[in-house]
Amino acid sequence: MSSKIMSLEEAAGLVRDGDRISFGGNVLHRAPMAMVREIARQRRRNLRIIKTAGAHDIDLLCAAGSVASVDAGFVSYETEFGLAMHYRKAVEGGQVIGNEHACYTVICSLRAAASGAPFMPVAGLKAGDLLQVADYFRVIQDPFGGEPVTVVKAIVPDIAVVHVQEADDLGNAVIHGPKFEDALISRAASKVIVTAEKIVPRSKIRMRPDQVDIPGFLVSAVVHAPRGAAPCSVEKAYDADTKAIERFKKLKAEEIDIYLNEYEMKDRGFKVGGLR
Amino acid sequence: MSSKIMSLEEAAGLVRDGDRISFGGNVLHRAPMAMVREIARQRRRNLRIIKTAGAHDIDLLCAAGSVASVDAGFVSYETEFGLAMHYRKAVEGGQVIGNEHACYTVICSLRAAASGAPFMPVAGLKAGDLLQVADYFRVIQDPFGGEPVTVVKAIVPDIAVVHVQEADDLGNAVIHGPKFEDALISRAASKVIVTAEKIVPRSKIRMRPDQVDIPGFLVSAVVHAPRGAAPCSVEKAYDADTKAIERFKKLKAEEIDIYLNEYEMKDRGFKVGGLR
Amino acid sequence: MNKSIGPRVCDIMVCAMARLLQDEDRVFHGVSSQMPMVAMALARHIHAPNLVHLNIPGGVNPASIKKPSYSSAGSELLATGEAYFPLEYVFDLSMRGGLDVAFLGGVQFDVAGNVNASVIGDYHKPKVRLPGGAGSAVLIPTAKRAIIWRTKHDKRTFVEKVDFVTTRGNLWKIVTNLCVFEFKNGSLYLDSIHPTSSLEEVAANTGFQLRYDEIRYTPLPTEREISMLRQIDPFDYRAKEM
Amino acid sequence: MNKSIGPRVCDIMVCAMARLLQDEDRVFHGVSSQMPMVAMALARHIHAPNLVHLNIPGGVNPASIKKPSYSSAGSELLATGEAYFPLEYVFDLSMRGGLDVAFLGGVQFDVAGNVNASVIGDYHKPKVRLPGGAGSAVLIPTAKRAIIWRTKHDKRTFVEKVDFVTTRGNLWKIVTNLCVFEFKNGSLYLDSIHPTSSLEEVAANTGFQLRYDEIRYTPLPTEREISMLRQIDPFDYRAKEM
Repeated sequence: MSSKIMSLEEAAGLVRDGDRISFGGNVLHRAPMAMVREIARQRRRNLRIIKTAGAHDIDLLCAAGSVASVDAGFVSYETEFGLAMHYRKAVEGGQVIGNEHACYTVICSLRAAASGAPFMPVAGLKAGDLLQVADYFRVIQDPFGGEPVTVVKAIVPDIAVVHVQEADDLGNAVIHGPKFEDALISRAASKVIVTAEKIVPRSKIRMRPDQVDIPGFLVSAVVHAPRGAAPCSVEKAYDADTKAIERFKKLKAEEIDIYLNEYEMKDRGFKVGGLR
Repeated sequence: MSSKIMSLEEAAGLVRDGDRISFGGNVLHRAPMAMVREIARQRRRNLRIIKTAGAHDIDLLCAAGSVASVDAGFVSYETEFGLAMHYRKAVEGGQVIGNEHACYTVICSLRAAASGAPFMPVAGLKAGDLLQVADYFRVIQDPFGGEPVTVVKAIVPDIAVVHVQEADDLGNAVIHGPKFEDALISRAASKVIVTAEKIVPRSKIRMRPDQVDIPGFLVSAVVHAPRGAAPCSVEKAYDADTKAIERFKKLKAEEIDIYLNEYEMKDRGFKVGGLR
Repeated sequence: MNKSIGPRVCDIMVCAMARLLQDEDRVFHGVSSQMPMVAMALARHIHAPNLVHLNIPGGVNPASIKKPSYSSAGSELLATGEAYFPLEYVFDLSMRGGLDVAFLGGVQFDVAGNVNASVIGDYHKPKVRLPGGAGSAVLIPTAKRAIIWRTKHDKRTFVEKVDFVTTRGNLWKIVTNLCVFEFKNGSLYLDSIHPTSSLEEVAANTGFQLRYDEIRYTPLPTEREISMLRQIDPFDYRAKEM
Repeated sequence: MNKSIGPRVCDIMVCAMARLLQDEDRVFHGVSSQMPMVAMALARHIHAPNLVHLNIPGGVNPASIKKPSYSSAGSELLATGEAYFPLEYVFDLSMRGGLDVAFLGGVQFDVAGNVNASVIGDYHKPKVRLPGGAGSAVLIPTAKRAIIWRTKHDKRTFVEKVDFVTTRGNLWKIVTNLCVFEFKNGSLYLDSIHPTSSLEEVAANTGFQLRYDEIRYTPLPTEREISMLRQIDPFDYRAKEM
């Protein structure tokens, strides 16, 4: 079986302008930031982002002007870092459509996609203005005679990007610690890019196949990306880099390139086959 | 926090006549046979069984006259043991209703239950007589304008019984090897009984919380049941006892008590607090 | 308690939240939720040993909440937990009626119990885009008791009518830096005033007419609670939002 | 191949099934499915190294299928696999159009491509209750190519009209102990006759008029295939159903 290892730049090339794209991780944890930065450096446009709860990933891509819409339950840094101001301004300025979801309705949209269904029931979404303003929700009759139920439309991401601790060259990926919705988005999306702290031998993965969270056959590209979630955290590898986040948060949108350039060497490392 | 350890007899007492009951495992693997036998010994009646693919568990309870209906995708032993003749005769004789499902529609029914939804879309169920004869399927319109889609009605088991390799006294349960639909049924059911090859200290479970397949807070009773799946197999513990299965298969319904009695001492062991 | 310092509002809030929790309750808190996280740990240590603590990383009943300083979704919650029960299953649990209490945020609340976490102004052309309701839109209708906490009690937050109804439902209590509201009979009622505040202050900072049956004060933290808080939250994350 | 023994039908069947599989196909087999299991392993070893082998215990691409003698759902499939992809996700995969081939059973098949695995006689009062369709009702409509195998080719199995339509859909081939059928243009066509059988035998054991474009014979297993079969299936599980 042939290796799916690619450079970060090549893998980012799988992302097309206008793609629906879903990122793994949750808020400041295990977001695939190296790939997010590379997508911004490659000036991808009109991306439609899907994530239950995002922060730096969505904020950065909004700052870079790469985003058309965001479907999310929550977009904000955690308490001490405050709001995702680039996202906020982009929505308020009309450049980005902020589709309000509950985190769970994002999950249900992805479950629908993963199971090939056009929609998914959301038992708890019973009231509120969302049912009026959002065209991805509908209230339908229960054909078995119960109460009407809200359903949410499937969202099939064109591409999912997930950052993990370990993967082999086939894409079999192991997540340590909280897995969030990463496995779900890998099943919902048409293509999957795995970025990994460490590329491990296939034989190591075969020692504990039951520990694999994303099977390689779903994966299109594997990128060796040490510190690939920084400045977000990765369980057992590194904690969030609060100084880098604070520095980013002070940047204006027009200064984002400075930030992207700072990370460029670290993110891209040496080419495949070379040292890192 | 208080222990949920019970004897097999006590735990079987949680099962009521007429209950919807779902068993873990798949065909000849990790079926909770000690509990199944105890339910039969306690002469439970009119059980409505839900399982993707069952064999000895369903066959035995049909032989014992404990079953009103079976919702399953497949009920049969594997190739060399042939069909589940007690089940078959019970359905043919009209004592048991055999509700034909695809294994996946059982899964979808349970997913609906687990997520509090009245039904679940089943994208692949598009044709055939099942749509006419089975009142748990309906074809409905896609409110988002796509093709009509089949939905299956939720099934909420009153009780789920799952046999695992390890559990602590709180019910935190670890399955080694294939997990089948065990975790799903634990979330779909109103009550969960865990039977375990081994009761391990809470501290052992706390060393790898991410390995827990069923969290204790969902569990009502924990039973120490060494060889609790025999004559079915348990990964890393024992293989299927093909002789015992063959012997069972030769029994007539009226001889089932012999079989149940043979296992009684082994199944019940000594009481809680005593030796096993 | 050291009287020279006096009770801190964050301690009053956390203790008030903890006391709302009962033994065996299944309780969830989300992201940016240090105060509920500490309140749940406090309840488990004081009066609710069988409380089930659920959270985003999926750690059931974490033994420690000391590490994730900037986060209430850090991996310590799983690493020190007794089992893994990921977020999507927590939501499912609530959908099927199995979640007792959900702690949720929000930015605007009105007298009729509506919650806004989405936008100020028009939904499609918002004046202010808020972070979003996270779990609120599905948890407030389904958790048996939804508790909201808010450290900034002002007239922009407590309004006659919210700009946008993100959700409504089983709202039970709102714990603020000034008081506790209870939602009953279709309205927010003033339940208790923190001893650090006053009826006048609450009224002056609330954008709707206060309703109350009687004037009550939120009990102060006990010495046992304060000493337990110091133990389970030694780095004072409960004060982060203040 | 040892000519004195002659080709065995089970080997012809397994090799015919293996040759239907292409490199990179995602292929699923269920329970009581030793022949497809061996066919998939054979294909991976001979011409389809990137085939993705999926199964009920959830082991992706098991390195060995030697152990589970009585089962094609044994834990060895996971223990020697490269990843875990449980049954419910295999079904989901097919629902969303991501499964290339599904091997399925069935008891009755008709000329119009209908499959019955449910009942003989009336559904609500069956004369014979069959084991059930397992995955068929959702996989035959959704897998890109559904292959059925059946070791008992007789007139009760291949009928003009099935008693009950468990499912229909993307049925592609039916491999029996006598021949291979292809489903095309809405009908079952005789695709190839095993060299161990004959047109007369197939006709005599089929309950509908045979249709065929030309008389073809199923290729015999090659020496390489037979020697590979001995290696991957040393205990001859592929003969269990015969």
